[in-house]
Amino acid sequence: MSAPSPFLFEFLIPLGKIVAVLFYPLVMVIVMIWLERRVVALIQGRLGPNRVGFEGILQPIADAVKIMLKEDIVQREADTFLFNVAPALVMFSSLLAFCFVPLGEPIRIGTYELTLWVARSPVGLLFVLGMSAISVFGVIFGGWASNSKYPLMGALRSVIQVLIYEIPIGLTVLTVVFFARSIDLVEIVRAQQAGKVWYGLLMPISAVVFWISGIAETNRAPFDLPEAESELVAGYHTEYSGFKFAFFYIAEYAHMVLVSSLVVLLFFGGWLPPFASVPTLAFLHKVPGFLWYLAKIMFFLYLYVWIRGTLPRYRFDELIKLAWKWLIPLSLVNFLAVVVLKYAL
Amino acid sequence: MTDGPTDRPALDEALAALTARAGDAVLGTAFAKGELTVRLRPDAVIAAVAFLKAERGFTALNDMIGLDNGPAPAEGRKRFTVLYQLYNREARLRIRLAADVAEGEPLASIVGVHKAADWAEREIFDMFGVVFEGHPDLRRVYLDPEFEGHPLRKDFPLRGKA
Amino acid sequence: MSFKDLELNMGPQHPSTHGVLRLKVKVDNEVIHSIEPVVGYLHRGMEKLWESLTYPQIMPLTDRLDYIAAVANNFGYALAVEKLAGIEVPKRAQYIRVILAELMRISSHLAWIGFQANDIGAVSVLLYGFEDREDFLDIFEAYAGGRLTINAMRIGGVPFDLDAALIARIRAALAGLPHRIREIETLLNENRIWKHRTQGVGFLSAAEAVDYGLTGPCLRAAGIPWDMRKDIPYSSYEDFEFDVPTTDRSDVYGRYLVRMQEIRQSARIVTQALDRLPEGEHIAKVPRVLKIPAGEVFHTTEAPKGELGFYIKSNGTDKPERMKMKSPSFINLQSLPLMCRGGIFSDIVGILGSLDIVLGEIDK
Amino acid sequence: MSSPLASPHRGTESSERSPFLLTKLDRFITWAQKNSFWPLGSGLACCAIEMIATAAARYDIARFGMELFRASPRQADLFIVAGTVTNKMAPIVKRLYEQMPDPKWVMAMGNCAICGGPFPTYSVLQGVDKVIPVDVYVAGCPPTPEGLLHGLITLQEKVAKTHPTQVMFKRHDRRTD
Repeated sequence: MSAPSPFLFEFLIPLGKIVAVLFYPLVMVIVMIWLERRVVALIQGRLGPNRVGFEGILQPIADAVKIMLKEDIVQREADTFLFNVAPALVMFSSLLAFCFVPLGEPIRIGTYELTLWVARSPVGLLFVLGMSAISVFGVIFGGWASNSKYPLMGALRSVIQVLIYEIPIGLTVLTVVFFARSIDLVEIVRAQQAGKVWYGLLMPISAVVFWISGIAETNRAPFDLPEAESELVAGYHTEYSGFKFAFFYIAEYAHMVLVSSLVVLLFFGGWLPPFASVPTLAFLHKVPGFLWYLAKIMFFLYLYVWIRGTLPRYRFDELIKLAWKWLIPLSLVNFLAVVVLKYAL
Repeated sequence: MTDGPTDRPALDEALAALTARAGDAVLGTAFAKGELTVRLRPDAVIAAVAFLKAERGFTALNDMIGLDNGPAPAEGRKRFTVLYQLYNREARLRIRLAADVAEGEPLASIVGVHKAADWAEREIFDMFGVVFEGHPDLRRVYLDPEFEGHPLRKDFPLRGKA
Repeated sequence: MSFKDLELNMGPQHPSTHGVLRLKVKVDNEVIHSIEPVVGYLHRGMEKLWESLTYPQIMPLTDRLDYIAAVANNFGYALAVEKLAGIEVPKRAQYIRVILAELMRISSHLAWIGFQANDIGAVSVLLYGFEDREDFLDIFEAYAGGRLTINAMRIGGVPFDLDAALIARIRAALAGLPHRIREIETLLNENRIWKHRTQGVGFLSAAEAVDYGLTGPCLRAAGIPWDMRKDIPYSSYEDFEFDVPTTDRSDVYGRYLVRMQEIRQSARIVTQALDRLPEGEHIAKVPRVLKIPAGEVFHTTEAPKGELGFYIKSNGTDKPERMKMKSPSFINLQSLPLMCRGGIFSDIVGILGSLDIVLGEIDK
Repeated sequence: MSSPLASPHRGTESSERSPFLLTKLDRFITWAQKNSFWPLGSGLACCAIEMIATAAARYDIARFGMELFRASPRQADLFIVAGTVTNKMAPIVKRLYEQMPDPKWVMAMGNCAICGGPFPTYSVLQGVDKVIPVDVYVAGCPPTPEGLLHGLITLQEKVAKTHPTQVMFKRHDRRTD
């Protein structure tokens, strides 16, 4: 095999990765939608979609094709520009964040080193968190631009919810950064490898607070107030139809995948196999890291579904109380404790 | 026919107290199927309901029922009758007050005495067109405000007016 | 658009107004300012229609009043007509009626817990409630052929006798019931979110409750043991031992507790009735064309939603001159604004759910 | 704002001179459409309870991919008119139908929605097809969940016979109904 041309290295591979980063979340979303509908059905003693494809795996595809061919309605009273921008913004920010989410250590193919990330930045974590926070603007724009009351209330709820739950997220991420001495996601995982302990086991409170806040940030049950069906009809996307609604729908699931990825990367060793220090379980290292990574993400996605199938919805004031009375003080104390322990030991 | 025992003496006693209080406003009484009906002058209804509630323990208004006696009511009767079904839970007693009103003749609202009468009066207004004076918000309850006619009147066709 | 005094229209098409109820809600951000129920979107003119039908013909229409507990309406109507016509119902028929009505109460409350939990966001409980309810619908289907609107009573008795197979089936369904209720209670009773959402929400004092004419589980949750089955027993209810569950909470949680207990009490009544089912006819001899001498009667029964009454005025023909239904949901709904005062927007759905309204009964 | 796919199921049920590729595309699109009816979560009366029972564990409408009852008409494909439509409700039913994006389907569930059912009275609309077009009628008072499922499968068969691409490419045919 002759030496590959620079064209391959510098253009085609990055292009391939960009395509992959578009498709990887979408495939995860499709799997997640199917998983959610099947698992919730099983929790509820039903079967769930099982007519199209193997055990209904093609159900999300059928939904997607159908919904993309639906009429696109922009009602007369809407602010057309913002109304159109909002779903794109939500989708764009969710997908963009995936550029900075690494999937594993670089793979060596001959002399070429294939990195499993599209972009790596010393501040990758900040970028991902920032992008994830930007998606709320889409929700706000969508709710406001619809010029309708239920979407407006949904948007208002979303603003307050995200504002509050960003604080515990920031505080818990700080503890991780503090240990890893980096805000580069790859370095954080490597630090867990070097330290031989996952940060989730080292700082369980951080992991739990981050996870709860992550659920709140993705507007999922029991924090699904912005789109609480029994109260606000469909919340901020009540007026959206067809393709644009699909964007909101997909972005929500992509966001869940993103938060799950972050939890895994920050607290559960990313692509590292479990029990790294136990010699008898060394065969676990034979499994590619990417599969470990996927398995862990799937576990957290499953948790999302499980929680949704079990818990009622919070009321607005209790949602705020939960953050201010529990999560924020807890994460503050946790942060101080981590600092003290780190330097005391 | 398994309605519980009717305490006739207690009912009679309540009736006597009501008659003593309302005087000549009591136009007639009837006792049938274990149920006492007292026919009152329309203007005396509110006082009688308040009296029964405050002093005879008839704290619950079960229901208010409108009746249409037809466009040509019998001698001595008027077009509509409004029934007040009262209930004394302590003594397990029911009493029914009846008041006749002619078309367009107002009847005093008892919402001030029993809050439960609010929608019941609106319903009778909706269905029969009986006007309750002093009702805080007398509107149609079931039908559209634009609906013409009052369906439960005997001269209203079942299928509605074309 | 102003954020203060936002006027919201909940319904008539809204996921949690239990049908076609419309609520005009004014909110100040999330706090409720005022709330006004608008009914009539399902007004079918039932009372007018009754005046043109004979007494037996009316029976199936009563199914469609409170369609979640159809038998309760049949029961109330049959008793009122029998009282008016002076028909004596055989003892066996009375027992079978009690069995059917109490099974219906169980099925209605199971559907209710599903709706209530769904409104508060616990979607799974809706599915559990409906799955548990299917057992009882099966019994009705085996008995009278219908699932929902089953026309299970006739004037003078019940259309069919209970045979041994059906009795075994009822017993089997009741045997599985405690486990199913416990399952739901484990999910909800100590659930923090559930308690947050229900405790102290939708409070109504006992005095207000009586003044507003509230009846049924909502009134009993305010601490008043008002139950027509005990107060003025009908259809041999005096033969059975059962408690009237009450709480002093008078909030959504209290109403939930009362209904869950009522399911158990109903099961108790059915078991007793099955054990002591007397021999005899299941329907009295009633003339084919039932003409009832002029008279009027008002009779109430304890339906799952509250005190259900029928006023019938006869004029000697085979059709009633006027028939009025005292619908518990209609009267209970009036207290919604009172229960919602000072509440938060999300509370509306929970409180409305706790009233257990059925639009078919409200709008007639 | 009308989509090129406006009501493909009406007026275009002949397959005359349809190119091979388009037929394949048609089959793909109708496959997606018929397997993913998202019903509008709208219950009017008794039938709504049976509709919910159909979504519950015993009958599980989710097997057909139809459990996503949308609360907002903007995201629904199928309007199951479950119950009595009164004259007071009729304008709202019509509006809900109009708020749904094309392509959309309507099922009249129960005798009331079909023809007024047992209520020939002043306040009841005698059949929902007086205000909105109906694709499938399911009789019963109320229909059993099996009946509703049968109606859905009938609707699936009906959708499978349509040719959405014909409407897409021959725009002048669009409003033949």
